[in-house]
Amino acid sequence: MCAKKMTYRDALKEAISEAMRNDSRVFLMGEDVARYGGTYAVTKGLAKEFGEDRIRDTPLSESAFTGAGIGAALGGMRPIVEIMTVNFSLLALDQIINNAATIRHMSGGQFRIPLVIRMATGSGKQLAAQHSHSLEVMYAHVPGLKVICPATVEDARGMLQAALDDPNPVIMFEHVSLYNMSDEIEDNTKVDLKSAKIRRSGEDITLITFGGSLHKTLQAAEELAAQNIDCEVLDLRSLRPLDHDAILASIRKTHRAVVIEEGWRSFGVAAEIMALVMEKAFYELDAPIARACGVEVPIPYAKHLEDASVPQVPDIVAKVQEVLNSDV
Amino acid sequence: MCAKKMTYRDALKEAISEAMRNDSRVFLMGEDVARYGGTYAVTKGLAKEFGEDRIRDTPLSESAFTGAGIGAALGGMRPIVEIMTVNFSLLALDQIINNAATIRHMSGGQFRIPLVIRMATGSGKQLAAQHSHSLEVMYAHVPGLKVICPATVEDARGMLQAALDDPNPVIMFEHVSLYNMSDEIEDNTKVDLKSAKIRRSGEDITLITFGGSLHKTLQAAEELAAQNIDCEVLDLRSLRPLDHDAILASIRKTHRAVVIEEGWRSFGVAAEIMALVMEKAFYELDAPIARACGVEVPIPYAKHLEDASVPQVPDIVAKVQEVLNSDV
Amino acid sequence: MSKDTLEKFSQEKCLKLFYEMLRIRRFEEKSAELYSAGKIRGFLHLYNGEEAIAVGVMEMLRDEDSFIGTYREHGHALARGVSMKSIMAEMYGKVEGCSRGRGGSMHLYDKEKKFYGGNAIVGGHLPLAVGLGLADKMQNRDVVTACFFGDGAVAEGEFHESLNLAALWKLPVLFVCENNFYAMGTQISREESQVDLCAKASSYNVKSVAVDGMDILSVMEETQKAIDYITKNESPYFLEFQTYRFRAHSMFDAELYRDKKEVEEWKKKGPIVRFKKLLEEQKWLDEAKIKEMEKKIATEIQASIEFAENGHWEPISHLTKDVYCEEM
Amino acid sequence: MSKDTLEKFSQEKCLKLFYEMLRIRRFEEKSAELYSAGKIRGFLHLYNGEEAIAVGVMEMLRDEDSFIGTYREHGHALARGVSMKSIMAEMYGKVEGCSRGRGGSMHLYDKEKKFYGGNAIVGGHLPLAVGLGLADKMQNRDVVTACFFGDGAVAEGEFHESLNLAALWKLPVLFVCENNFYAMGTQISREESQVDLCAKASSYNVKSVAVDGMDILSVMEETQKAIDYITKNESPYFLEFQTYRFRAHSMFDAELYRDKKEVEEWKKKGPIVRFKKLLEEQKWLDEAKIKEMEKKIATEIQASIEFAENGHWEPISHLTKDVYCEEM
Ligand SMILES: Cc1ncc(C[n+]2csc(CCOP(=O)(O)OP(=O)(O)O)c2C)c(N)n1
Ligand SMILES: Cc1ncc(C[n+]2csc(CCOP(=O)(O)OP(=O)(O)O)c2C)c(N)n1
Ligand SMILES: [Mg+2]
Ligand SMILES: [Mg+2]
Repeated sequence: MCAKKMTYRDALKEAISEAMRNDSRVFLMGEDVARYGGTYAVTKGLAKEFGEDRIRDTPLSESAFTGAGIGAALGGMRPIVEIMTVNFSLLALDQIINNAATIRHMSGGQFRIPLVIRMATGSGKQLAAQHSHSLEVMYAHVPGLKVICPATVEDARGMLQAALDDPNPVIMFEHVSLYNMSDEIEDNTKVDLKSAKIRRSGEDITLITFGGSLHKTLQAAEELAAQNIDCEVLDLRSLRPLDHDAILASIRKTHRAVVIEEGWRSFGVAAEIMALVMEKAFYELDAPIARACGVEVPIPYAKHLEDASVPQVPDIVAKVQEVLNSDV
Repeated sequence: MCAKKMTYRDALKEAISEAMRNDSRVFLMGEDVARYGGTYAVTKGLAKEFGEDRIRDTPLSESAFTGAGIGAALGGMRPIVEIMTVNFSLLALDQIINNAATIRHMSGGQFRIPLVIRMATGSGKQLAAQHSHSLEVMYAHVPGLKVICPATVEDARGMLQAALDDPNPVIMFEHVSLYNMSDEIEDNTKVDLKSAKIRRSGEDITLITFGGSLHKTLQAAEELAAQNIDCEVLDLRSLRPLDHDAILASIRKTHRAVVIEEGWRSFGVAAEIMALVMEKAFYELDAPIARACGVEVPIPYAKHLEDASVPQVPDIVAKVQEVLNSDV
Repeated sequence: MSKDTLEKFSQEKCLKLFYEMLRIRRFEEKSAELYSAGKIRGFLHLYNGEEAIAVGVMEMLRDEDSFIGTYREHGHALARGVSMKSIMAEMYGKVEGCSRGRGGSMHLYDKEKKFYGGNAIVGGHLPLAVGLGLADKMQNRDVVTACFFGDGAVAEGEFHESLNLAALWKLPVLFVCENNFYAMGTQISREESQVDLCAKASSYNVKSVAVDGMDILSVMEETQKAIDYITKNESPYFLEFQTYRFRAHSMFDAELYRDKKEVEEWKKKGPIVRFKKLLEEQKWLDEAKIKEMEKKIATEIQASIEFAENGHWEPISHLTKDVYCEEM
Repeated sequence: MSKDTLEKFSQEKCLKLFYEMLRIRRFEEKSAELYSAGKIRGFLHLYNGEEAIAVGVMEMLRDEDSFIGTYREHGHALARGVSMKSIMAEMYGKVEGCSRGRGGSMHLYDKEKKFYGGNAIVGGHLPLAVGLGLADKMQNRDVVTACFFGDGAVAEGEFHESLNLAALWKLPVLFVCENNFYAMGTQISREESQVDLCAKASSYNVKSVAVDGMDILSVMEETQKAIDYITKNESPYFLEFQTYRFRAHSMFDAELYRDKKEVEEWKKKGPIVRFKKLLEEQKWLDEAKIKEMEKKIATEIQASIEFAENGHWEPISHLTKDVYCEEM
């Protein structure tokens, strides 16, 4: 095995190009993926290798090209659809929920829809309320879909590979803050689409998060370590299916938790984690689980307001301290 | 004060026609609301009184006519938009989330959007996976919207009246099983858009629900009463804002709860209630809160499978017994 | 409908076409009865009056061609050769149904017959047809995908996006608009600012032609031309078949929006009476032959009912089977 | 651009028009500088090359007329008379901005000026324009709503739905397509199967005309005709202004998709150089006058920068203000 350093962006690109080389049924389409090189440059250069048939620029018509991805999957292809950001994916939500997620079951299992839909998510670039939201939870709610949020370079490649090997529609969220992140990764690492992963082992409290918030959470854990608070950091990686076992195992170990996410607080991802733990490990808790989530506001442009809209390292630190102080 | 008996459908109609008589800015638009008489006959006859300008049939274009409702509200009207069912509302979700919910905040408070969007929701009519879902939670997640689910005849009229008096976009869900329900209601009852209501007072456990599930829950409470289990039934009525005080007050009284809803279990409404209680009243609980929710499946056509997809009276009864037996 | 055209086809072929139309008509009539008897539930949309389209188009499609349609799709399924038994069982909600009882009347599917479903989101299947066409094109298969939809669907954004995509990418998709002049209770002139639907299709540079959809011979001729054109030019094609639905939109429709006289006028132009007259003039058909056909059809329908009656309910334990596809 | 047309306008008016275009150009150039200096953040879409459209259309609109546009809207705001200071402050994210710093470059709003915003979901504001027109029509106001959008938006379903609605309901909406031949990196011929956008608009029975958008005199003439037509016929109108964006799509765009030569060719046809030449030939304009203008503009821009620099950050405690509207 040999390791190499690459960015999150390049890890995605590697997974895509590898799959395209190995399987002629794989192709990618979306707005400005070919000639422009991809809004976040993930597909830059790929049209040159694979041609504009397989790296296919689409018109601005999210509903139709996402639906065409579903149709192409029904027709035996293995499409990757790139939607620029989750905000625009609302235009395609009818296709994703009413078609991609239902056709297999509704037809009595006759069809399969091996489709990967990739989209950017999250805030941090001062793009304001129509470009900055984190709507992962809406997708996580829907049976028939798989929903993944790779947060590391290794997972960007590995989870996209696994998604391309999966016979179901997989929605993949790429937090905009991650594309430039780089890391050394091994060749031939395999990731599945259902296992959460402990990113830092600890004894005092579990910090549960995913996607763009992982790195802030790890940083908070570092700061807390300096205060002799030993955090375990659990990266969910997949929201659907949700890795119940991993969550419960960590709770049984630390007996306390904070959930961190960028999405709006009410009816968000954190609520499900808290509900799950209440159902399955209530008596293991030494304190109520707390959540550090997005403020319930359309994310504003101004930097200080944008920053205040989503949990930052000090917010996470403060929440952890609060939970530890609330111990009975 | 004088009481009269009417159906949920007629209660809605009364609220609409009253508002239209009192305020020339109120109008209603949607598919087949005028000549056809409304898919669920709510607007039947109204075009005759108010004309087809104010009871306005629209083409099949959910996104544009919902957006036109937002625009008309910006332009000083007080539109009611009827979307046949929540399933089709996905086509309009971009307008609702990216425009209706954001414009006021994003413009620094310059504009108001006094708009009511009504839609049918829920299962029970064997309409299968593209017509039966309960997606209320997706709307409840979004700041900038108000989300209401009247479950009684009185609330159908009163909450619609209150919604029409509200300067914000209000999404109103009408469960398909309720339209034919009839009840005696007083004149001039006032309802707000933020208070939950105790539908049955009890000591042993709180059953928290809303919309179409209220009546099943009340029935379960009756059955449980026969077993000497005294249930309090709390009807949330509004999902956004969520009446934290009412929920917590009831928990402080009974110390146990089950949440009942038709929507899919994971990342659903129940999870938020459980998270809230964990945060605010953890030490009040004598047992973990349980949830009886929709099974995670696109709802099938066959009656027995459809029935099995959403919580029924026996499921609620069983959940309550389970919670009571799990007491420490 | 002229004798000249008739002579292009053999007597045998013509009798078969007549038989197929009659078979659909009788099947629909029986379905209505069974609905009233409570055997079929949910939404039921009948095809009476429009039979020439399904029969004519299916006659010209080749086995390798795919098709996809709406909730008003019994006729298409029957004409394609989906077994009547499996359709009836589906409407009964039995596991022997062509969608295992999960879809019901609106969601017939048959992978073997390349039938990608009855879809119940108006316009929602057009992107799927584009995707099926894309898959065929990318895999160099000589296949046409026929996509059936109503006049109402033309107003939806997905029509616009799909026609543009199909034309832009030169995909082998046959768009078949069944223009019965009403979308539920909305007459086409109250739905479309431009009622010439071919003018609409032309604005995407899609070749289009309006055809008398009550004349099965024209339906076949024009379909053949369309398939030839698609195959030769690798381009989509738009067929507008003008027709009329003789019955209410669904079993819930009181038909307040149209005149009984209008319906009666159209019935005189019905596809079955007109073809019958022509065949009788040609001395290819007589009462005895019709009687024989009626008998055969009645027997088949009866057998399908027995099959459905004797069918089984899917065990509730299988409810969540096929939400996901387990193996690749 | 001819002398004949020129003579319909006074020298004073023409110099004002020239001044306005120059003012926008200089403002955009400065914005680019400020972006590089990190003063402006997020997405910044410049209007260089397209100035004749905003200036020409705004010149013809009356004070009571409304307008709405895209993220590329600085020019429209300036031409309408939104204060440059408040625009600059907005891009700085200051509370003195026209959207209190919450919108940034993409979301300028000004209720006083009847400016319903910069919208950043491509096509998403067309339904709003329809609704504004509907409100005006229903309230018998003699108002036109101008809706600006790009060629890319034409591919979105909301274009289709909105044009149909506006035409069907005969609404006073002026659809202004700023066809700069590119949607980000996608050339119009790779976005639209029919590149004649007027043919598209006509397919809704909307009167439409294509205009040289680099010729401010034509822009004004055709806009006046359009407004007259809308007012007289109570019908929408579609203006396609052919233009070109001289700069990259946004500050992130490496312009891989077009030739530098193409850009240079278009620059020669720019609205400012051409009008300058004409005015000089007419002896209405000379270098001295231009110098004077430049000075005045520079002073205004400088003042706007100072205003923005001296502006304030909205207190974080106000973050959630105006998510909802409190009073009616
Ligand atoms: C997106 C969506 N909106 C509304 C409906 C409700 N609906 C079902 S059929 C129908 C009319 C469709 O008319 P048309 O396309 O002409 O088909 P037809 O029924 O006449 O065959 C409507 C409004 C729906 N199923 N989907
Ligand atoms: C629904 C949606 N999809 C994609 C985008 C990303 N995007 C922003 S501008 C743009 C190009 C729009 O081109 P056009 O409409 O021609 O306007 P122009 O930028 O040329 O003025 C794209 C793809 C978006 N903002 N909204
Ligand atoms: Mg129709
Ligand atoms: Mg453009």
